[in-house]
Amino acid sequence: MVHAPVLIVVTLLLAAFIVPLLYRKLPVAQVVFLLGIVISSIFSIRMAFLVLREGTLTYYLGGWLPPYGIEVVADAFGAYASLVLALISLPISYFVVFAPKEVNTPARYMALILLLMAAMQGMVLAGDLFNLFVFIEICSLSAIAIIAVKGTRDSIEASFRYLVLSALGSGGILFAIALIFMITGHLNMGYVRESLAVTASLYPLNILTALAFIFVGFSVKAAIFPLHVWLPEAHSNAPTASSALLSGLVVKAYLVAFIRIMYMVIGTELFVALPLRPILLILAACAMLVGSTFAIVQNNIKRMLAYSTVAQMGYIVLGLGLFSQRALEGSILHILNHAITKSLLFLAAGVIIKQTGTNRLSDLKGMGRKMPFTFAAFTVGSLSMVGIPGFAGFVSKLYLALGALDIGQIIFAALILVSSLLNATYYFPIVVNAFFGQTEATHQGSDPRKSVMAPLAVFALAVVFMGLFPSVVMPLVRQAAGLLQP
Amino acid sequence: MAIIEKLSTNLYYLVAIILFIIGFHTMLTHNNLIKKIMGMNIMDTSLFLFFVSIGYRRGGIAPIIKEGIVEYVNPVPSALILTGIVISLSFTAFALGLVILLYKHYGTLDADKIIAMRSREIG
Amino acid sequence: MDRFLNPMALAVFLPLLLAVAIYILEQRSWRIRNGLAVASAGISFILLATYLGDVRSGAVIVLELPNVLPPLGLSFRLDYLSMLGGLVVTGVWFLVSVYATEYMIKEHAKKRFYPFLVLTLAGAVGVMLSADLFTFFLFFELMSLSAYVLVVHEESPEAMRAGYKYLIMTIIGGLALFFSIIAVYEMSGSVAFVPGGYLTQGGLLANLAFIGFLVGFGIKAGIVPFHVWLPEAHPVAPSPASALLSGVMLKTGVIGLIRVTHQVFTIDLVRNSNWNTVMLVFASVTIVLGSAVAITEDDIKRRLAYSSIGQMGYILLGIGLLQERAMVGAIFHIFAHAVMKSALFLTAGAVIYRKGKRSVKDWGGIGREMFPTMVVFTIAALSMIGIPPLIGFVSKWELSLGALDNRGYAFVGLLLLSSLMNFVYYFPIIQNAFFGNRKHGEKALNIEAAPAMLVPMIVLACFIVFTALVPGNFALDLARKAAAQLFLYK
Amino acid sequence: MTDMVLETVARIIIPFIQLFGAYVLMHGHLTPGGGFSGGTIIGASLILYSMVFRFSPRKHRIEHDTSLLFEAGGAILYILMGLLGILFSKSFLTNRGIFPLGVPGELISGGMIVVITLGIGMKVAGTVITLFQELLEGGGEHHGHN
Amino acid sequence: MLALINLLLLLFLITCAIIVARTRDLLSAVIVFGAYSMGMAIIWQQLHSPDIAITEAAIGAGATSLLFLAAISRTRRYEE
Repeated sequence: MVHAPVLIVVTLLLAAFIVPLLYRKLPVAQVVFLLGIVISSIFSIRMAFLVLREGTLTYYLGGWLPPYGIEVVADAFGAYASLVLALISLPISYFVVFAPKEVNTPARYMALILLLMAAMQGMVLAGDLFNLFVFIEICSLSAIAIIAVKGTRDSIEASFRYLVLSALGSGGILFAIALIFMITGHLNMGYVRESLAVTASLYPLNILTALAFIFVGFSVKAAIFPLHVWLPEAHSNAPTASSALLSGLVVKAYLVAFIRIMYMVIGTELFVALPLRPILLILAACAMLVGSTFAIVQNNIKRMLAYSTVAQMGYIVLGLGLFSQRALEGSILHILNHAITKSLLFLAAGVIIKQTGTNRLSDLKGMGRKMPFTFAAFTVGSLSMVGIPGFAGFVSKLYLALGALDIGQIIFAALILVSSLLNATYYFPIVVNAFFGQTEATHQGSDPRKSVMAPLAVFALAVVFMGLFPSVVMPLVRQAAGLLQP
Repeated sequence: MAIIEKLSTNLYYLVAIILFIIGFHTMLTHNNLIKKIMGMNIMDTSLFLFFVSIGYRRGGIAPIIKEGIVEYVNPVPSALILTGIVISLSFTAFALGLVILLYKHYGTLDADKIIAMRSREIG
Repeated sequence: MDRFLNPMALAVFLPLLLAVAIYILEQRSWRIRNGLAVASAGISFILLATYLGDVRSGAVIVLELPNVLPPLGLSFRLDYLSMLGGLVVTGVWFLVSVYATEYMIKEHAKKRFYPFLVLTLAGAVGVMLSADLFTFFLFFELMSLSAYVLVVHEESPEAMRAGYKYLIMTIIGGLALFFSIIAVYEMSGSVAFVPGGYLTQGGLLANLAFIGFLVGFGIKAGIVPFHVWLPEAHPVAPSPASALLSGVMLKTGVIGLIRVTHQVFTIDLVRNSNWNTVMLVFASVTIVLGSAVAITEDDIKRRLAYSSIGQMGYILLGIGLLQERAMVGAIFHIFAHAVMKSALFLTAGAVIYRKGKRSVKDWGGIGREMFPTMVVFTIAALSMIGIPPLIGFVSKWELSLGALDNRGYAFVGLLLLSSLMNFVYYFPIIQNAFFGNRKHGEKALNIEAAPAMLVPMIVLACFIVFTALVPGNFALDLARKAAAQLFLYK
Repeated sequence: MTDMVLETVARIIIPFIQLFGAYVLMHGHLTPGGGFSGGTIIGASLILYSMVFRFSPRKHRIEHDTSLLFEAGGAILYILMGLLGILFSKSFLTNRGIFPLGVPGELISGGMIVVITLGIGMKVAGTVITLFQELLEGGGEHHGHN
Repeated sequence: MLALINLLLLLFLITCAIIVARTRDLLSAVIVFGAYSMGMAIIWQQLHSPDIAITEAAIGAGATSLLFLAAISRTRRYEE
């Protein structure tokens, strides 16, 4: 029996409970923190290889078989998501330890991050709705907490708003789970799926209601278009590492859970029978346009990045709505690519804000000459966001656009282009103004020390690497997309 | 008549949904932040009630080992509710912590006033 | 690993590596930097030239890297067209780099200029040698975006404005190309350049794809009405960069159009869908408008930029005629215009460098003060006008013959009209330079350009004069063979 | 200010509450209840204690470190018990073959469920106390996860 | 008989919930909320879910109310 799927979560949890005990000995706590993330990541990577080689891994907690026992399922999709989480969390946790502190209670902050990571890993690996729900809730709570931990007034306000909406979302999801349980009598995903195949036609209204609640619940959590209202405030007022985690990973972990329920529990047949795909497509289109448009008018760098996240989530949802093999591959690949890119951008933005003391885009003119490496990293991220070939973002856009054409939706391929252009109109002026032009820099600032720059450099290299050699992850992505599309 | 019959058999569901609506409404429309949290609690408990009543319909006997009983109801949903209760406590506690901090910063618990103060500062 | 150690792969990837090397080494010494910058183009040129014999005898050298960026992958190929393109790019680049080492002494931010100069070279070489649309696109974007740094080098407000326009147009062009490429891939499952083309089916997607190509390549090539960035961006860049932008980078756009119309779409499809008519219309408008506006411009670099637009119209005309003879003219003009326009920009740069005079009205008497420079200018300008036996004449001759074969008498008229307009805006400059007078109260200053600037100009002038005279003219030979290959599968 | 009545009542009632809490906790595998409820009851009794005696001269509150230790210790205990399964080359959280299962219906039965329940109880009691004290005094952020 | 008790309990729940939502005195709201939780626990007991019921009694009625009280003591009792 391969223990990796459960050990990923357990290692993180164990570290999460040890770290707060060590709040008086911060260096030790930091070591434990990093150890937890690293060990869990090693398990995650190992699991990805195993899944690629041997197919889906299942793990029964305590040896109890479903439907009573708790099941952990690492299929290609889960393993891929887990791998993304692990790989992105490594540089971010390094940043948490070595970057200048933004929070007063670092041990608690690290414990929260560990808890968040554990919850996200659990969310993508859970094999039954019960554990899925529990991990969703833990994830929500710790995600809210790592915003509020900054302690500023704005961050508390943002996290309270997030909390209220998140609780509504949780309520919706729980209600949907109850409805599904009502129809099927099971919470284990495999059993639910089997049972639904038979019973769905008997209780169409219940299924419809459940779908609606799942949709709304996860829309809130994953910031899918009309319910993204909490995101800009929450992501822009969090500490730097939190912003990177939230924008890079958390919304995607929810989306992965959403995809799993929609495509692998409710089942593709039902999903296709209902007019959900057009809805997803329209929402995605709105997200891409509205998110980008709002991003253009922002003057706060982190808020701009947050609106850009809304737009980018639109890309992922677009692929889900298009539902051709290549579009799904694009979506799944974009989960990774956007995670890398947005983490890079948020870390760079955090460093910029820390070094210059301003978060206004209009104050950053000419700063590229004073902080060349930070802004170079930001430039790499921008190029990836706009979709310049050779950078990560391009590859997923390529797949999405091909996927759109596969099913004859030229309009959505064109939409990707328009959205790319919009991206360019808000990312490039920052880069251009930072490096070129005769305006003198109005603020002080310089590149931080090397240990702070290291995660940025890693992410920047990863963006370029993923832009040139996506074939590294493509086998897993292809398998995952194949799972979604029977 | 048929409606009433249907209602009486589904009484728990009906009450659960009424409570859900009350909670949801309180949470969304009430200005007082603590009230919002109470609404959240009512919403959560209503969902648990919904869940429990489903389990009641299907099962009939608590999953405790006794002589002579071979079949037990599925323990997973009750574990779910148990965890759900604890999670809702955590949410409540955390939200209250945030409320206290907000009160310290703004001196009010009124959501509209807080928004008004913020927009005045920004604008 | 073996695949990377053949000269062709080195020609493509060496500039990329050298750009990084320059960035690292320039902290040490500016000599190493300048040396490497010149060497990168020179080495590429020599590496490509080693294949010249093979290619002329009909060999096709291929390099494929399918693991990079699936599902499309990278691939490179040396055929007649890419040989000609590659040699033009690297040769002109080498000369301009030599020129730049002297010219840039006065400029600021040299540490930024050289790495990006070499990076742009890497893009341009990759574009010329690519064997499929996707590779083409990848290097095209690399070239366009690195060229942005060259465009805004001065960082004056005008430069920033022009640069912004350039950037946005580049991105729009890139997106249009992106769309067309995925459309092609969707229709055929391949994006390779195959002699004779492979897309035979018309329809909405094919039409959109062609529009995308026309927009994307048209923006780069400065075809009216996509030219708006060109007259802004070329003048504000430092003169070596202007020479490269006008002389080399514009050509990548038309090379792309040639490849697309002949090696992706079949000629029949182009003809049946009337896309050639569209191209001819654009070409005519471009020729007339470019030349006409050039007459009204006073700033020498702006005048040259508009002249470039007009000249690109010739090439588009040659493509649009869909006729082998005309294609020979178009391909040869790629070479000819690269040499002529680089020479013109370099001479203009030399004058601006020495005298600081951008307005052609102030050029009175310069021919006497900077005699060799102005001789080069004169030769290049005469070639532009189309005086035999200079190379400008050769391409016009071939184009006209091609047009006549198609009974396109109007186009011959157009070419003559354009020549006349060229005469109108070049001749007064020459006349004024040699026979005009200095402005009142200005002292004569007989400073010739430094040797590092003068030698490249003279080399270019030699090309202009002697290419057409030497028997077995390699450029014309390559152009003929390339055109023959393109029309082989008619 | 101290209140005689309150203190006396509390003195009498708190041990009973705690006993009940312990009962609920330890019989989690036999009767309704278990870690969550038992832990909450014990935690509530300690809150009652600290509320009633907050003005008395003696030490009136549970130290933050103590409750933190309980909180984290409980969870760690739980996880270690789970890891035991892997150590014995079975699956995580397995309950077979590590501790004697005992006779169903007796207190010492159910293998390591008792230990796990104890862990949960510790965790919950600690958390409830921490939450309450922080709400009253710190008003800060806490990770209210159980 | 049992059904009647259940019906009354359900009515009680709804009433409590409405009171919680309507009253402007937060302290009374908390107390009513405690009663609501207790009622809920009893209903769950009636629905043969004793372990959930006991948990709700301890956590919903006990701990949650305590936390609300603590929060109110730190802020204000009446709504504005």
